[in-house]
Amino acid sequence: MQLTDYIRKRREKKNILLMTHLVLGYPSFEVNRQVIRQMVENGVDLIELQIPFSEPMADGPMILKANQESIEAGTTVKDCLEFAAEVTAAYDIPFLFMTYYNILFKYGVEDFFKKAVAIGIKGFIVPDLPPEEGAGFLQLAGKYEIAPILIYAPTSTDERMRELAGHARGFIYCVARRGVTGKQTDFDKDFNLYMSRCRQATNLPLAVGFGISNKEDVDFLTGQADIAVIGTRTIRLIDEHGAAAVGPFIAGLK
Amino acid sequence: MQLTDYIRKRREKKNILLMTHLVLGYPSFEVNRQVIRQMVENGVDLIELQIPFSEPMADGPMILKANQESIEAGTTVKDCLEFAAEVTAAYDIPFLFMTYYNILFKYGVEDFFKKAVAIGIKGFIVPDLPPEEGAGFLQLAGKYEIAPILIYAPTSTDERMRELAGHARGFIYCVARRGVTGKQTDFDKDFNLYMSRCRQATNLPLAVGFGISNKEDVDFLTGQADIAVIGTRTIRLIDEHGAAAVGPFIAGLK
Amino acid sequence: MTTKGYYGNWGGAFIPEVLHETFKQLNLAFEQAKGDPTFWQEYKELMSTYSCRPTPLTCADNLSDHFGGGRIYIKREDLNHTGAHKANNVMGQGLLVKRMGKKRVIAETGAGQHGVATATMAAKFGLACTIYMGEEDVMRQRPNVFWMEKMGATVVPVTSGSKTLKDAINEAFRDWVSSMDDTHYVMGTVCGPHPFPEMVAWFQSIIGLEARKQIINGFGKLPARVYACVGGGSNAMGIFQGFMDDKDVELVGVEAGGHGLESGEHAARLAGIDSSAGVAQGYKTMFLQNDDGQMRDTHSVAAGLDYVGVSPILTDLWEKGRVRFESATDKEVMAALDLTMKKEGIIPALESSHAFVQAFKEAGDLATDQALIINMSGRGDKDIFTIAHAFNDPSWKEFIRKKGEEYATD
Amino acid sequence: MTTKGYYGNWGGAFIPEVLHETFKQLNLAFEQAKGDPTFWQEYKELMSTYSCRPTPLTCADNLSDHFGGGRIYIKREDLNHTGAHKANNVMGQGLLVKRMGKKRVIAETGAGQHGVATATMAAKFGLACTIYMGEEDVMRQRPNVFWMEKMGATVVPVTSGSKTLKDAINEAFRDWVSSMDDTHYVMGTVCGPHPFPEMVAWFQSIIGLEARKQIINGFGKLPARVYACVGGGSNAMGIFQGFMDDKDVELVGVEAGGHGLESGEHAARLAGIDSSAGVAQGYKTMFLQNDDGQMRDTHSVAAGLDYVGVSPILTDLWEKGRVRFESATDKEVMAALDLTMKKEGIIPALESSHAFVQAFKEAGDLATDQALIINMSGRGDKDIFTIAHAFNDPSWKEFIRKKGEEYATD
Ligand SMILES: Cc1ncc(COP(=O)(O)O)c(C=O)c1O
Ligand SMILES: Cc1ncc(COP(=O)(O)O)c(C=O)c1O
Repeated sequence: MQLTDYIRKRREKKNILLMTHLVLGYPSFEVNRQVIRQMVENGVDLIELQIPFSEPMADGPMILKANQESIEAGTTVKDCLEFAAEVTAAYDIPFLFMTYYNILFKYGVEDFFKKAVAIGIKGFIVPDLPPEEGAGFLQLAGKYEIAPILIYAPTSTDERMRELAGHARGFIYCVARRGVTGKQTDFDKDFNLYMSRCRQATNLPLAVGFGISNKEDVDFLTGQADIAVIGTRTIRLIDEHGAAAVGPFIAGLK
Repeated sequence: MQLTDYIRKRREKKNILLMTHLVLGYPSFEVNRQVIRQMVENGVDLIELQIPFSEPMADGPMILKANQESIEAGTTVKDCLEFAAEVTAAYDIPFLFMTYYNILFKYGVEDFFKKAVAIGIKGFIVPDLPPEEGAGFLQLAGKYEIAPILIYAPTSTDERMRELAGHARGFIYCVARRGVTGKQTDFDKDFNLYMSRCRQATNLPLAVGFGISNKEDVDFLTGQADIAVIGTRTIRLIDEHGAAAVGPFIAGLK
Repeated sequence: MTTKGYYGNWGGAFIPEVLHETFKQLNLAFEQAKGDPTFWQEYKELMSTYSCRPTPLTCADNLSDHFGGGRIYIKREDLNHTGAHKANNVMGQGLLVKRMGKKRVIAETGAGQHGVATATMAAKFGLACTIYMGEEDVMRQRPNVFWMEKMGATVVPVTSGSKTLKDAINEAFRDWVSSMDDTHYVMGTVCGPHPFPEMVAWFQSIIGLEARKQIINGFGKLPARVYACVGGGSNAMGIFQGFMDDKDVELVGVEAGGHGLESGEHAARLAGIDSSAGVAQGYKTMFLQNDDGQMRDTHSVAAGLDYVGVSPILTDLWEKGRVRFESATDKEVMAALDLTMKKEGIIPALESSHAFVQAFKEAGDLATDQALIINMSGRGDKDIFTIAHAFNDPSWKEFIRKKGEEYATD
Repeated sequence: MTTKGYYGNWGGAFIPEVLHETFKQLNLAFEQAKGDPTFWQEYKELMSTYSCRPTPLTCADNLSDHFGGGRIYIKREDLNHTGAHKANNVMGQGLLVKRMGKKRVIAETGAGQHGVATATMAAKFGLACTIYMGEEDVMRQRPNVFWMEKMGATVVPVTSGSKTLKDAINEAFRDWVSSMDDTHYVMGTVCGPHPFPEMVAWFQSIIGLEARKQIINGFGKLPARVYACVGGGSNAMGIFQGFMDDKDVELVGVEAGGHGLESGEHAARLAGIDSSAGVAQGYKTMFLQNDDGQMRDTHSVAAGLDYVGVSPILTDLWEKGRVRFESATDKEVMAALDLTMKKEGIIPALESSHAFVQAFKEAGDLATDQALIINMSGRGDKDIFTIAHAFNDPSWKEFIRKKGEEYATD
């Protein structure tokens, strides 16, 4: 798959890649634009674009608020798709869509894939769509060559991990801990064990997200994971210090 | 019985007698004193002294209030007995005690009779003591020669009236209508029928109370009853215009 | 001269003459109903289709383990329609009213439960309804007032006397002496002139009849003790009657200890020493009164227990030693309520909580193969204003404050 | 890939991966319970000793005569412990929690009835308990919040989204994805990911099983129609299941019409035209959502009906024509509530009153030898603030104003 290849190639040069996340339309598309520019200029390797949904069940308070305010400000799925087309055209790194299944479902799942292909999106992260419910989705992902990013959790058994690996493409998103986005994670012995279980279950690259917020976290992950995912941290940073703070922050992670 | 004789003799000279009522200690014994003087001076024939009780179940709002305020002001049964002794000594008309049974019961029923005899009280009106509950009371009334005044109501059957007549002495207190003290009574055809039923049931003089408030009422009763009872009306009068208003009011009833 | 309506030295019918015929008719209707087996059948049928009888007997495992003595069973009168045992009496009297052909009912109410039950019965039976309620109780039990009115009843706040239950009874009598031709007075407890104590006790006996069967089914034998709170005494008489002939079952009535028996601010007639024999409100019993026979002010956090008199039947059973009387203070009541909510998920009315207090004090004395029954006369929903206030709940206060402001600008 | 948990096109289990094992365990426990006849026995025993099952079926003679058509029967879920059908589900899940050995429960609540029921169950079963409740519902249902807290539960007001039921569900899931090891999420209605719809429907089927027997006993034959309000759909599914195979019994679900279907301010998913198929809160059903798939704000005077989704089982039955859907406006609801209180002395919850509205509209169409059943899912006590406000009751307002002032000076 092209996404996996990209990650592997990039990893030849870097010990760990960075994936960042933002909620489209929050606080505005203009700020999104500035933030993405700074991310790319400071060496981010992949960017997750979250299309806001009114019921972001798996997200914590920070991203929940971003979802809601974006929708309240009038962000539509169409706006998100247009913006995504703009940034994929402007920057040469992979962009992924993260959203909840209802957004695809209401759009029409196949139409959504077609559109994503047209825009140049490389993968989808849909946290409320387990493979049991995603047969059609996975099939279309294959057909349209968009990586369906599946999720491992610390609660996943080895067997479950292997099963998920059979459906996943691109990379595996390893949730660092129980819970929702936006809380601190303890990177301890249990975590190391979890990561080695992940490794054993799949050959795909591993991204680790949930609670990664500083250079120490990233350093800790280096060697265990292929991608460190920075989510809530940048949203908070922008809320507090504006878009301009993102560049230096990203630069400081390496 | 002495009370009956008194009434009969007095009736030889008057077409109808007047009985008035007051609540002892309301608004004060001093006012009671002034009121009684004016009543007697203006020709009242009998006076009912109500010993206040906290639960005057058969009384309407006006007398209820008088009972409560008297008790709140500190009136005791002992005070009432002393005051009664004073007025029976001062005036040569019959005084009766009206009160609820608990006052006698707590005092000791026989002791209460003895005390009443010593004071010179001529009769008792106890509205919550039907003869079924008053065997001991009636026996003591005989023994101490104090008239137990029993009550007829418009709801009493002829048979019940005859039964009550068998226990009553002094006179019968005919309640003019259903209800409690203090409301207007319609003196109509039904009332005439009621009075003739009362007459047929007993040879005792008949007093009529509840709702008699002016000369017309008294005139209406003349010929049908032996005694007109003025209750709530004088209490209201005193509340509104003071004790001095009682004399002219009584004078105006004849 | 008859001793009908007496229980030992207590009871009677001290009624104004104007009600003589009314009581004659009522006695007749009641005697006929008692003699007519279809009446009780009709009553049971009504209570099982309109209310939820038989009410369950719940084994309170957590409380039992907590106190580590006898098994605690709770008779669930709270699950009756309208939320208290008062429904039993009221529905029974409703059937009598139907038989007598009257068109209107009146009632006194303290906690408001009897008022709600009467308003409910009146709605169901198509009767006009007026409820007398002490002004203080109107304040304490506002939700109940609201529901009575919504069910079509007129609620008259009584401002005389101590503005509580006894004054409401007086006012109801004052209404009745003018309205008796078409009106029945639905006395709410086993007090007042005969036949009310006997009648109300008869309707409430359904509680004890059920409870006796249930404890034998559920526990295998009779309980060692049965606890009930005592206001007028109707829920107590209701459950006690099921065990009256079981001499080994100790019956315990719990009165309102208010701020403590020594404080004078309580409503303990039989558990305390402040009462004496008297005659008021139509019957003879032990009253909280002064030496002149004037009734005293009483106090209880529970409006339904805040009463000067007590059932003549209970006074007799107390005198004969068949029922033991205890009292529970307001403070003990709040603690027992709290514990019961947390341990069992059950919210007893403030009245009922008095019975819980005494049972909790004594549960540890029983052996683990013994049982006790608490009669839970009603549920605590009606007491939310009092309970939230007593627990000093800040978010409740804040909520009320905001609502109040909203209504201030109306 | 399995179609387990689907009802026609609806249902499923759209859950975050972190809950995969939790659901596996839950499915297993549920399947075992279903297959074990002693489980249902234990459940029935619990409901008949702790709650008041079987709840009565009341014949509403006055209402029947008023509308002059079919006989109106009312299934009295209001007489359950805690005052609503929610107890059935919660106690059942409580038994499952015991089997799974978990130590804590969480729940969402709208009207607060499910929260109260869950807090109650947690107290009884000795479990820790957290309840998520939309901030708007906290305001609307303050008495329920108070009781939950008194029973030892933590109530968390949810301030995200529309601050109502759907947001409380989201928050409960957010709790669960971190706490699943020792925590069970007690879903309150027949929605959410499989196995919840099936599980809740199973526990609630006790309503319909009883009602079918009762109507045959009491009326001699099956009813022509059965009415139930539909929030998530649990009380409706509960009673409908008793008559599912009786093809001549028409089943009618009544949704919240709010300010009217044309106003956009309602919660009619199946009775209106504003909904479309979607996937949210873990399952696929008809949602009130916009073209992008964003959930819309809903409105109902009844907190328990104010929900964007609806049971996938009901959506299937609607699609197949087995259940007819109607809606009742806030205004119609207040009128039906008023009439029911005055005619029968019964106070339905605002939710339940929706079912009464539709039954009243149609009772006259039935012949006098036909019957209909209204499922009275709960009692209206909890709604006193809303109802008193809606009826603009002056003495209630005055009372609240005074209480508010008292607390203002604190
Ligand atoms: C719930 C409850 N329990 C007890 C009582 C006390 O009355 P009784 O002693 O007649 O049962 C009341 C009276 O209102 C009540 O509402
Ligand atoms: C009394 C009552 N009825 C109905 C409902 C609606 O829920 P469901 O449709 O699941 O019965 C609720 C929900 O809180 C409720 O409390």
